Amino acid sequence: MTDHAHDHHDHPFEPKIVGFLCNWCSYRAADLAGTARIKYKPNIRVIRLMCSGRVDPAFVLKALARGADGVMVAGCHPGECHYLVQNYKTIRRFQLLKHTLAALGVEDARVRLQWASAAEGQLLADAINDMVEKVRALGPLEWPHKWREGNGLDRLEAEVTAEDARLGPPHREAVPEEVRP
Amino acid sequence: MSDAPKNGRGNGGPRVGVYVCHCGSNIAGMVDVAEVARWAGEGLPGVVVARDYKFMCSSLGQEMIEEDIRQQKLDRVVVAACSPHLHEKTFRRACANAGLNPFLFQMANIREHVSWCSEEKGPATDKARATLAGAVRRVAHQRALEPMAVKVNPATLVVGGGIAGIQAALELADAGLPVTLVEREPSIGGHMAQFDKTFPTLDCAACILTPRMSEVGQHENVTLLSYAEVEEVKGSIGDFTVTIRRKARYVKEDACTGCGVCIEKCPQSVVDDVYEAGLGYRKAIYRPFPQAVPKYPVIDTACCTYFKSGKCKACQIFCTPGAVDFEQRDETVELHVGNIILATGYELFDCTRIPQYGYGRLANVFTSLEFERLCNAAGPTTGKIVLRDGVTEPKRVAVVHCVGSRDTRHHEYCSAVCCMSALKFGHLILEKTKAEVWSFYIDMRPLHKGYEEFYHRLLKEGMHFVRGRVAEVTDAARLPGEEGKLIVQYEDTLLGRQRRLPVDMVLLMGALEPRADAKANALKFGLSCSMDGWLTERHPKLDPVATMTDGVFIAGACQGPKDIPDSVAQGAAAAARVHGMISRGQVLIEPVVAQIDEEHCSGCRVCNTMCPFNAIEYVAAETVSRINPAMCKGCGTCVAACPAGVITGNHFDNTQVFSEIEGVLWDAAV
Amino acid sequence: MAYGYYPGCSLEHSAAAYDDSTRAVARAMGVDLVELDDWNCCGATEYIALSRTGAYALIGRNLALAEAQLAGKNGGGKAVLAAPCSACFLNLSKAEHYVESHPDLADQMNEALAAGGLHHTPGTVEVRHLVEVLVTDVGLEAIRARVKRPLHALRVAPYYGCLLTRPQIPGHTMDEAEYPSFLDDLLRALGAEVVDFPLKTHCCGGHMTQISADTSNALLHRLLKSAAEYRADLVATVCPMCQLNLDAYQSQVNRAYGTDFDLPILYFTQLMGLAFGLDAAALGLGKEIVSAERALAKVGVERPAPPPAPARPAGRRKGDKSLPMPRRKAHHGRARTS
Amino acid sequence: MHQTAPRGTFLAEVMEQTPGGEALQTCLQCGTCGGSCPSGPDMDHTPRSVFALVAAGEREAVLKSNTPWYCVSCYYCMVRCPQEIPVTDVMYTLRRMSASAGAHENGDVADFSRTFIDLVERYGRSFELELAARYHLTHSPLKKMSQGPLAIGMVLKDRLSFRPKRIRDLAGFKAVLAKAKAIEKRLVARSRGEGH
Repeated sequence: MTDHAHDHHDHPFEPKIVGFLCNWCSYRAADLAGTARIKYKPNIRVIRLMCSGRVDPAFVLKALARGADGVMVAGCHPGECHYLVQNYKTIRRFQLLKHTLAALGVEDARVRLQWASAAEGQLLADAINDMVEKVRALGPLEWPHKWREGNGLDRLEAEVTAEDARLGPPHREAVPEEVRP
Repeated sequence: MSDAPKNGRGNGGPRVGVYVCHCGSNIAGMVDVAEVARWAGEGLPGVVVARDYKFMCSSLGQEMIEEDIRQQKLDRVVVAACSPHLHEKTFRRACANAGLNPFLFQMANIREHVSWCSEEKGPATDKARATLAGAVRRVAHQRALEPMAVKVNPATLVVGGGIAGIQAALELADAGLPVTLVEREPSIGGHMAQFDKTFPTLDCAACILTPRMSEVGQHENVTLLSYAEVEEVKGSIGDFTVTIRRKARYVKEDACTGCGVCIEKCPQSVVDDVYEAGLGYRKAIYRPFPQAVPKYPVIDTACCTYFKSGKCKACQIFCTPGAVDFEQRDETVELHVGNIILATGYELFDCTRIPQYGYGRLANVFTSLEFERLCNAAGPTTGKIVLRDGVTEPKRVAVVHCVGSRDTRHHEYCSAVCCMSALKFGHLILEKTKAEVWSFYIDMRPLHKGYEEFYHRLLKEGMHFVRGRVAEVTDAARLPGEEGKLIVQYEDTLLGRQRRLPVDMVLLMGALEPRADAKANALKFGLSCSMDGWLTERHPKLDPVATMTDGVFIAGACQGPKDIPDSVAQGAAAAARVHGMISRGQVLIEPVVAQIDEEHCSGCRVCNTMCPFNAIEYVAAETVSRINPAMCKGCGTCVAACPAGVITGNHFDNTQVFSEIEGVLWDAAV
Repeated sequence: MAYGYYPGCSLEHSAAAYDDSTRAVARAMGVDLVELDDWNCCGATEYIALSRTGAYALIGRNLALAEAQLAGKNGGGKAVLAAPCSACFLNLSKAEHYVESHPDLADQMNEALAAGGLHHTPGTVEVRHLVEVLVTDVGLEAIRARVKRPLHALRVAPYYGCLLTRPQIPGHTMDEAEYPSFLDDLLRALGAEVVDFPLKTHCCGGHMTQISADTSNALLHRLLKSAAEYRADLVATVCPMCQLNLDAYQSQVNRAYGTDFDLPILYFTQLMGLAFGLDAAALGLGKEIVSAERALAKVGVERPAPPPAPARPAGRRKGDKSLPMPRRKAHHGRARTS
Repeated sequence: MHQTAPRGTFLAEVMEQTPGGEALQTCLQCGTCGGSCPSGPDMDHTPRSVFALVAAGEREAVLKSNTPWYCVSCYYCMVRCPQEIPVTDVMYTLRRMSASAGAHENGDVADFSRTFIDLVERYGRSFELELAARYHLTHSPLKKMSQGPLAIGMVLKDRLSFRPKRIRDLAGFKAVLAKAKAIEKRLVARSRGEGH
């Protein structure tokens, strides 16, 4: 394929960010940003999931391994999750993932958890712009090369999901503090 | 319309049709759609047809897809156009028409997420490519799914007995459908029952409300559970199981004749903070108001002498039918319904939160709700508009708008009804007293039919209007004529001058705000709230009474500030939606749910703890967990959590997401 | 713990009585006040009117000194700087808050401070008003316990002025901007009879006494009139500027309005000292222009404390037509902060 | 909040020179500030109308106005504004602009501020006697008469001292202020869109 987006060397570095957006709040926030003609950096490529709780750490690792320079996980604000409390699980899982990524030397700014209600198109757009610049400053991740040979990725996935399992069974949050009046 | 050359691939593998929409110039203006189509046709795996077209959602566009499915034997379809939230259904239907399972269709959002938010054509076109690539890679792995049909229980639960709930209940009951109406207070009627007149026509609230109330009370299809609250909601659309707690009345409903002797004889009177808005008194055994429905009184154990000291029993002694029963206990009722309508209403802003208006400190500062009681013929003053001393008639009254509304320190939103209530109050004061009335507003907003005319009427009746938000209300006299008065200090913004107005009475038009327990309540019913705490509708314009949870609808002020006409309209609308479900008899539930491969389930029960909908039950006998598809909402959290990786999220399984990731990163250096 | 003490210019001269009584009361309560060494003027409300950076540099110098001199004086906690003057208190605390929330301001401030070999790290100094330290840290219980000569029979108008409770800078523990009550409580703890002074947070005219007599007279007249109507024996202040304006310009107001107000204006610390039984001279009493002698003659006269306000009636009293007052709800915090 | 007012406009200038000033563009013109202001009656424009003038780009009218100078810093407007506009701080900004433009005609307050600042810059602390004397002599001798009895009263009560207190590190102090003034110049120029 002959495509300009391909070769970094004769073009300034344009970060590639994969965004996992939940169907109810953050994806609609992105829709709203569009409808309101709010402009933001084109570097994000959006994947729609039903809930940020669906984001398997393996998705993030996969994206980085396939050449993404950063990943944004976006969901409803805590307490406003369409599935009541699932984004609290996202928070827990995300903290764990951050932990693992840090161990792997992935800079903090490359993976970001962002809350955005369906009404917060501007907020999401700002967050995306902000993240793109931070990642641009960090330069390309070039993980693929790091993982080209060996089954590093699979090892990782196993590790993360195992740890994730070790978390549970977590106490059920009927009404999390954040929601209580 | 350009027809891209076929790349011959797709033999054996999936045969994908790709359709890139111009959406007039909405997409084509920023994305080189022809190029994207051409590129997809040549570059993307399995693509056998790739076209671009002005309006894919038009009937011609849809027919083009159906045509290709038949002619080209397509088994996958991708449309790159607007947000799936707009047209996913449209194109799924098109596929179904041509005999293709709708879940073999995928949409790429290149309008909201690409053309509309981009500034340069080059990068926009690249982004469109990536988005489309993701969809094409993904669609190859999508599997045919059949929606699940669920029978709809024709019974409906309406929560909240205000005017919106009453309307909804009666609409359904009159259609011959069974309704259960649950009300927290001892009587239905809600805020409207506290009002005197209603704007703009000024008909008496009671006159138009009480007939509806008694209709509810007598309707053969309505089961009224007053003085009761919903404890728990299980299940999903078509088949909810609701647990309701009926608080003890200490009065046997079957025995009580509603004669009211018990109330007369009760020696204990206390301030009534609910119905009389703290402005009047009631007995320890009481009925909120004479026309209450149901007519049975309740005993307020917090202030009943018997419950406090074990003495008295006056009510019981004088009750000839022997209906008073001090031994009564709360009981819980379990209910099976197909749909739920929430009409839980609002509460009034606590005006002490704005101390410069002196409410609670200065006796003659009243809230709008207090004033409704004050001029209500059935109220504590039998409708006489008087100061807190209960006798003096005011000579001048100030009406302060936007108390807690349009104030980023409290509620940023406009409460929508206050301007009209203020005008109504103005009219009542001018009609019943010789007082002057001064309204202090930021913007006068009489927005509906006949409202502006009502404003004009008040102008003619001599009500004074000042454009300026009141700065403070004080009793510190400064100028002659201020002694012993309340002084309203403000800027008349149309004069550009600071002024003071001595008055006898101040009315604070408090904001309408969500009930304190709104968020907790929303959780109970699987709904979400906006930042302010109002219940969130499915779509602000096109689906105002439905919610994100199928089978649960909202009506009235629980969704946002609303006046009576709007609340009634929503009550009726919600009823119509429910009626629709019921007459269809069954609903199709999106098969986007999780499934457990029981073969390999270790029964670790991590997933059980993940599900807030209790959709996953642990089958001890087989040491496996099982998902009830009717209760699963398809969030996929359990899928991501399963340590053994044996849970599949239909339509969002790992393979599908992984290949979409690969797709959107097609151009990344790997 | 030790508190940094920033007296401010007024307390050196015109409000020396405030300084004396403050030190005396602190000693009595075992509060360790360490005067900030080589502090400079906070710029009052004037400097900011000429140069923003200048004003921040001026204040920044004090913050830098405090940061350096108070390091470790408060265990692991922030250095605490206590100011008895409301204007100084606001200037210092507001600047600290602004440089903390506006990094560009902080940079400009430090760029200037560097010229004098100084530097201030935003967020290292907590600025608090003296009265707030006494009410919150020392506590009303301890104060009540220390009272030897209760101020029964003294009707005191608690005067907060503006800058103590406004603007509500995040982190200020002052209960409320419009109708606070902590000074009322403090005075009550001294046994005084506190009047519900409606203008308790209204303006004394600030620097207008120097600029437009008409404006300041009007503002002062309001306060004096209202305090007099509430039959206050004296007014308790927490700010040298308020004291100066109400005290020194009272005769001017009387001339302008043909009134004969004779209201002594005392610092709340002087009243504390009196209640503690400290020597009047040591509290700088007698330096007030409007003599407090007659009012203070009342002190020590034993007489039962005023009965508590009647609670909301449970039921209606016979033949009483009046409508119940609203129940005062517990105070909510602000709905949201931006 | 996002500052949208185009650079170079008077509004943008005022917003940029005020911490939190972006809120100014959200003014509802409700008049809460004008109603709350203790010296409102003496102002030629209420704060609200000043904001309208700022938004309308009426630079001269605003800088000539006595409004910013009559602000007594009571902060009532600031805690009451439903849009949380830092009104008092905006007034300070307008004072600076007015002073540097020498626009305000009835300069009492400006002069008072300057006298006060001269003293502070000379000694590091303010010095009431000289302040009063210098301000009233140099400025409006008439007022001095009315202040006379007051001064005497103050002296009798030993509340005016005749010797100024100096701070020790005057040199460093002055260096800081000199630097600050230089920075201020730079910032004002920038907010005016100069040097761009």
